[in-house]
Amino acid sequence: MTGVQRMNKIISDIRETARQLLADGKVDVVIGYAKGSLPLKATPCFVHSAQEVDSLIWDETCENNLAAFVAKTPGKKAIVAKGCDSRALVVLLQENQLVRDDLYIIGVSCHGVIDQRKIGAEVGEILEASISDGKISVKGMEGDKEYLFAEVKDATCQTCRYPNPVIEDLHLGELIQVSQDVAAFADVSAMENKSESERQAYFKEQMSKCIRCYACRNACPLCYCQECFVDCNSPRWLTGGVDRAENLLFQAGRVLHLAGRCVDCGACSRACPQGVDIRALNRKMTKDVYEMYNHESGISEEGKPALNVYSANDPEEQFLVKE
Amino acid sequence: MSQNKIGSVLIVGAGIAGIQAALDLAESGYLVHLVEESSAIGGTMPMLDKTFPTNDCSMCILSPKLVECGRHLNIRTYTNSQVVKSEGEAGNFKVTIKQKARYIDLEKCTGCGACAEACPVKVDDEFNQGLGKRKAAFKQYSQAFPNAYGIDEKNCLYQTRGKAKGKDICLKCVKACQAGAIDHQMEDKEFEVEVGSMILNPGFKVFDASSLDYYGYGTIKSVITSLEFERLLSASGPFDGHLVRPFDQKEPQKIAWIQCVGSRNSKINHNYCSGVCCMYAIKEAVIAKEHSHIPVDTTIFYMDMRTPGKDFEKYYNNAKNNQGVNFIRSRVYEVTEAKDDSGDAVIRYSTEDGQICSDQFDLVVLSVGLEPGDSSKDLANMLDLKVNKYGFAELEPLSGVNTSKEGVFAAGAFSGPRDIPETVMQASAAAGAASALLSDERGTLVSEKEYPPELDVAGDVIRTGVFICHCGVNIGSVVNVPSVVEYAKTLPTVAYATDKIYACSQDAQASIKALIEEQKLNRIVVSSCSPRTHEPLFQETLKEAGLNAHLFDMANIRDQCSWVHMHEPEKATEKAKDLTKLAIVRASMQQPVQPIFMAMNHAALVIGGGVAGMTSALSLADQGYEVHLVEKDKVLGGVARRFSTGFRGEDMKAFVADLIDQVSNHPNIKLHVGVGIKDVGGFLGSFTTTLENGEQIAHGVALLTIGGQEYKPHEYLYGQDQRIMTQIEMDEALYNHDSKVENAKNFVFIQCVGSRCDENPYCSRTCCTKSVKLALKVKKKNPKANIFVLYRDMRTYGYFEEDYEEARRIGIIFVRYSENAKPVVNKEGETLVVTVTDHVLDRPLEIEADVICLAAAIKAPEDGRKLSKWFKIPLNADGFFLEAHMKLRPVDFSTDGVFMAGIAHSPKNMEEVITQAKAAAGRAGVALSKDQVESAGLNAFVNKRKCTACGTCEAVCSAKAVTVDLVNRVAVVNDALCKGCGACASSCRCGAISLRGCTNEQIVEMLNFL
Amino acid sequence: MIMEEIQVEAENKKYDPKIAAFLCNWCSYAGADLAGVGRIQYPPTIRTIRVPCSGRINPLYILKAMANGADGVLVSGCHPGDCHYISGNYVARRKFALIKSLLTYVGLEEDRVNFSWVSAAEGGRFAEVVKGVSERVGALGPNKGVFKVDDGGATDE
Amino acid sequence: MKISKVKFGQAFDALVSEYQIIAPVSDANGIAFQGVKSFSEVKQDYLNSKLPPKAFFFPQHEKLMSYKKEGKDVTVKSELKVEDTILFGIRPCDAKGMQLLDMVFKNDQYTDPYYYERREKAVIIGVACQKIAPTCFCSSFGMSPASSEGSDILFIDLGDSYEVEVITEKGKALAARFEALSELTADEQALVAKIKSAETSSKVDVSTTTSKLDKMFNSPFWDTLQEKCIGCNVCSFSCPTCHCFDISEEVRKNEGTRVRTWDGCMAPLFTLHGSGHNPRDHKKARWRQRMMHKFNYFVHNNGSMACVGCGRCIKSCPVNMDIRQVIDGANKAELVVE
Repeated sequence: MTGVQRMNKIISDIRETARQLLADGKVDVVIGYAKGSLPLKATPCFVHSAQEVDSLIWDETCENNLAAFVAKTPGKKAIVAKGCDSRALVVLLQENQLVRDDLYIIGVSCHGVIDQRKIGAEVGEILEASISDGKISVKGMEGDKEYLFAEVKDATCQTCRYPNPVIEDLHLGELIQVSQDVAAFADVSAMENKSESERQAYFKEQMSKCIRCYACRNACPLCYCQECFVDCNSPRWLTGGVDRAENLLFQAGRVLHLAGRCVDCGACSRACPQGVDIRALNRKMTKDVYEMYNHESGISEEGKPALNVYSANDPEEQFLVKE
Repeated sequence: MSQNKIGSVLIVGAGIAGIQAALDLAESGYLVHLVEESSAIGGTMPMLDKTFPTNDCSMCILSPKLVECGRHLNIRTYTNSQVVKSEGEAGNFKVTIKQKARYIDLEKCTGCGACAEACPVKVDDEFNQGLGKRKAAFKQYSQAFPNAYGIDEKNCLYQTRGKAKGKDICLKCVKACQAGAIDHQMEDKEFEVEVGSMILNPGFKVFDASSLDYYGYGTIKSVITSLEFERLLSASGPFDGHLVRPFDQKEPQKIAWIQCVGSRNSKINHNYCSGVCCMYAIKEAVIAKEHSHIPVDTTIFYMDMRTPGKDFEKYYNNAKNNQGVNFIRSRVYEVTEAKDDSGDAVIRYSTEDGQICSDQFDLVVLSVGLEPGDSSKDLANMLDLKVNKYGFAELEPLSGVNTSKEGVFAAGAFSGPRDIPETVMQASAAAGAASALLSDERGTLVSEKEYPPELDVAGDVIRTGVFICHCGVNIGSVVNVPSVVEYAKTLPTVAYATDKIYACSQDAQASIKALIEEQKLNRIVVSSCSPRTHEPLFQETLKEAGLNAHLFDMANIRDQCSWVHMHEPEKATEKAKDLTKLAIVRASMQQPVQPIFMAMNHAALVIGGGVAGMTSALSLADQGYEVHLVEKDKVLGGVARRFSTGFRGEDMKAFVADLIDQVSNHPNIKLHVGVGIKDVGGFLGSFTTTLENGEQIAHGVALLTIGGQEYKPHEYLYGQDQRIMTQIEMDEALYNHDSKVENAKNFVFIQCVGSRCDENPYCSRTCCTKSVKLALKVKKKNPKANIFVLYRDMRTYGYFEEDYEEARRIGIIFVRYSENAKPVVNKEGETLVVTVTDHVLDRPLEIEADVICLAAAIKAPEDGRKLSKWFKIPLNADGFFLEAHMKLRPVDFSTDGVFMAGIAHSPKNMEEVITQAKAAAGRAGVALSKDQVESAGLNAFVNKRKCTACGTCEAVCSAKAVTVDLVNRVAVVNDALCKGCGACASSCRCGAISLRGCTNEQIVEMLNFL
Repeated sequence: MIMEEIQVEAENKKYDPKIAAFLCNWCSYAGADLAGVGRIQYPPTIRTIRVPCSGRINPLYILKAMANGADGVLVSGCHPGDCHYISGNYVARRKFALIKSLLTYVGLEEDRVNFSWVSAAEGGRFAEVVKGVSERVGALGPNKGVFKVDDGGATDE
Repeated sequence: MKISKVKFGQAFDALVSEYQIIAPVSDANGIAFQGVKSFSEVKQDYLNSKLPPKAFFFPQHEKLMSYKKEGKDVTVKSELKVEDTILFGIRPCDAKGMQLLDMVFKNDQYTDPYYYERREKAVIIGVACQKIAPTCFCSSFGMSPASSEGSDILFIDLGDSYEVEVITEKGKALAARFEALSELTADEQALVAKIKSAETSSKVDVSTTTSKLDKMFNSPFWDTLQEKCIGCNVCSFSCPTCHCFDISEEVRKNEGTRVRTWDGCMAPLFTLHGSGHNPRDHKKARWRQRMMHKFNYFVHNNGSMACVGCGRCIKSCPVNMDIRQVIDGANKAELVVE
């Protein structure tokens, strides 16, 4: 089978599965992806009846983490889940946000999603695009270009170690082998190795872009608080100010809340309309948690979020005051 | 026994045993008279730096108990006091106490230390083992209770030179004391108390090493005792925890410990093992390494390394394998001073194989043993108690705590050397025993304070009253108190602010009370000393004025300001203003907090009907509580039914039969025998346990006494030949006159079978003694028998050392083998041959054995895991129950209302099992004595609207007080269990759970005012 | 340039930092008391907030303290294993490690936010810790506003 | 008339001393309107800014006043700061957006001084679009890539020069500062005509939308419409006409400020009452509100739709909710007979 055929098979399997589940009354809704209104964009899609299943698609544009919708969607539901979506589902299950019996997970192995921002930066507004066997042809306002998928794979997906769902009721497509047996954090290490002032300058610049629209938070499957600390009136953790110091306070608070839980799906960064490098912060926490506590979030249902547990031997030298 | 029992108990000695017993009894409804010879309570523990095997800071874990004991309404503490006379009988004693003059009025002294500052006399500080100096006006240690100074009349200039002659010599302290607390005319007094029972725990003294001149103690400066070394390590010691040699301040790089100094020595009538020295030496060696800035080489010279306690072996292995402590099995001949003028000491010793060596050390620490204290002997004399040949009290067999006199109980080192947890266990056991004796009189003598009805301040405009204390000159001489007062007046909510010379004085309290009424104050802030010592005092004043005690906060502008910034008065004043401001902010946001009461079911459930379970059940039943005893076996008695005799020769069969008889006939005990447990739910005060037969038992507390199991050896051909048996089997064979043992000539005992190995890394504690006992039994019956005991370390701790010594004396042969050269058992035809390498002869030894007795390990009970899940209690790595605190809460679980005793906690002998069983019953009795489960109320609470039921709070709560209600999707705090640490609140991402008295709002508002 | 640096250094020395100190009630606060009893002198830079346990310290407190212009933060609790509440400081330890790491990562000067374990017996050590922290925070000069927020708006250095 | 870019540049640079000049610049994040000091900083070839220029009159975060209590004395200080401002390079959609905002902040019932005073002192130089993005749909609203509504002066880029069209009196006064204006050549006239007649290729039919919405409050259309919305504020914050705000008090110690901050109707907090009650407690109600406000209520109140077809919300939406499809959906939705 060619890549296109494989993809089409997955799509038809998704549709068939959805049709069956809905027809049998096993679920009330299937949460998957549909073709978006813009080129290279997919959009979350909620299918309520067997008649609508043909709007479901699957390809490299399916970038949203659908786990973000699951807890808020009432009834029994099926969800099309990539590796990262499934990891988020695991954390949500660990944190009592989901009832496993109400959930049917259609697992799909994922080679990664397209970083359309990168393409947009080169070709301008994208007018048309097509994907075929690992190649992406784009027609843009500033010119046309053809890419290999690997060139425009989202940064998150480049270090992904869990392309296959870690929890699922049904698997579609072939399993993907990943070579990394240990998590790679070259991006974080590179930032760590910069000087204090370089790092400060970098995050100042990033934070000055943030407009506090909270798309990052709302796109995150694990930001499900009834009331986010930024919205809390008493105490006021943050003022209403939108400036880089306040924004950093928000982002720092948020990543601390995600520390040991974040599944590194990259939804926050992709959701950000301003291109703030939010993932840089989450990745740092992910690296620390991995290195200090040998913990990766959402890879097994038995696991617990890293900050919910401790060991008497947890490292402490690096943060205790030097005497 | 007297018919007119009295509901109060006299406790002699206020070390950790006395404090624990006093707290247990006072909390269960008895008036306690606590008599302490020295000027402060605490005993030996405050002198120790860290405690094994957890390396806990001794002072840290003790000090909350000191405070609690010190301010308990029903504990009357008499310091500088001794019991001088006693008459009467169990249930009703009249005791005369003599209290020596302190010369400082406890009522007036604020503990400020001005007297000590002014006192010109410097003498050796006993608390620091003479390594430092103190004044004649002194406090033993800074956290001491009473938090008051005293004058040492033997050294005070006025007392020694002035008073008799009527001359006003010195008296600098009188001038220095702004509180007018010093009264040099104070006189000793004698008074009588009536008590129903007595608990004696006068403690121990350490062996005087100078009496053995070959150790050089007292002549060689670099030879010190282990207790002196503790003070060197201690952060509050004479060198502030800086590890140096006392005489030249040199940082030692090479330190040696010599074990058994004054222990295991029959020549000086110290033929017992002090039990604690091996562990403390290892601990000191490890801590020394951690403590020092430079690498330290540590060596321990020992005969047998005796680490048979819970988790001790692990500690020892860690020291040996990971920390690099050297262990040399040896016999030390002498310690001499190095010839090179370095001040060092040289140890001459012989190793196991007979080589004689010597080595030079910067510091030599003598691991001195424990012996009866001087006052112990007087006390035993006065009360006419039986003592053993060493002078320790002799307890009634298999009683754990009973002295030879009815109604008089003992705890701690009074009856022999023991470590802290054993001491604490005995104290709780003694308290339980006293409580059982006096149960009819519970609650008759205790008092409860009454307060005016509480004012409702809800919705009132906040009017904060601020009181800034001068503390004489302590604060006032550094901080500009009036300017702090003026500043306070400008702050939000402050309706009134003033200064006080001593805010804690009686008249100041009266004035605060009056001002609360006059000025309609509804929040109070006191800026003075530490809330840790004084908060309860001021809160008391609030309550007396009708205000809720929590409408209050303190700023510590003395201990944490004026005293530590003495040379920067301006900055100190600024800081005092800021600290006062923060306290005002916090206080203004305080809300009344009411204690929370929950129902208390007064029945106990005991799980496991062995000796531990039956003993606990009886003790609780005698204390007057209904007890359900559940045993899954068809018969009671547990493993003890298979034992013939106890370690002191007691008839175990008769003992167990008697116990079964007692529990079967006790009106308060309901037996559930032959039935297991299906499920457990609930918490302190209201547990419900479902038995396998469907029966449900409601109970307020649970005691887990499920015993252990004998290791089934898969080594040494066990199971392949009837002549190879475990200790229990051999005991049975001897008891039954089995021909296998009756006719045997050659006996080989192999120790550490399944213990101290990879599979079970701990020591099973009892097997060395058991083997020695069995060997003695055989040898005495058949003197011609050849008996070999193959061992790794002979761990005949305590008085069992006598048996070991006797065994060697009468010709039982002890052969040591090492871990990596274990004995080998072969069967050559019908002959059993044991081969072992003898370390002394350094060659293999072959023994033809008629009987091989294997010292099989004691393993954790199988059911531990189930109970662990049901009761939310932890197990240690070896599967034994893990207590709430290894030192101070040895029978409690971290889950309130659940207690443990016996083998399920860790291997131990019968006497120890009984002590622990009584201790568990004592602790359980404290809980059961309450009408209701009460919590202070400074608990976590949940905002249901914000809660997402994520379970983080539940995961981080060590008290198991928070659970998620998945039906209503909200976290629920169990007020009976919540300890108020706030880990849940700081872990809650959505801000749904917070802590009363320390809310996010309060902290953030304080930060806003920073 | 060098002259300027020297001058800046000299000016920084004159300045007294204000450090928010979160101390656990059972160990570090007691250790601070003990320093007082021993009259061990240390700089008057800390403003203590007493909390029941280091486990009570929400990482947001540290951010908030920095946002409110504290020049430094000191958090101190019982040594691991000594926690009055059994495991409060173990739970806190992971949070502390992460927040410290994160703050350093985003460019907050490493010495601004400090963590230590001080026992009830370590009065001298408490003073040493405060001395060390004060010196290092002092050397950094006032809060430069990586997080500092003033009246709802940021102050840039 | 036209002005050469060189001459305009000189005039521009001269005006810097008198005016705060806001113009499009290129930064790491794309195009943004920022204060500039020289014409050379201005980005010439651009589609439109990432965020709308409304923030210059209606900042995302604005101190309204500050106050302080010392002892018994209370001092209150206004925080309004106004400067003469030129906004250069505003696209017709955004200029129109500004006009719509004027209706909100200055009307017969209320005049917001913070908005109004800044708006009064500002001159808008619009620049017509020559490139049209696939998300642009201004032609749906009777506008075009070169329409002049809302601009005081409209420029059309002719390469080396701009065609200058003075629209208002304010524009006239400013245009008087331009020198060396000249007539357009025939080619240029043709180019201008072409640009002026251009339309966006994307268009939605809004002719019946308002009246349809009148009857749609209880339509099932809203039930599923919002399912994929994550409730962020990207659409509101990137919209040139969205104008909802929150006023809060930032109090510390004895002083405080009153601040106004953008708010967005997609967030549940927007309508949360102090009591805990939330009249729009579901995304369904929030999405209905968004649509009603833009295409119905605003029309009834101000006679115009509150959408200018700039397409920013379409581009920025993290889940690709496309307002064109939503309008379309509403147009086609079945009505529920009540």
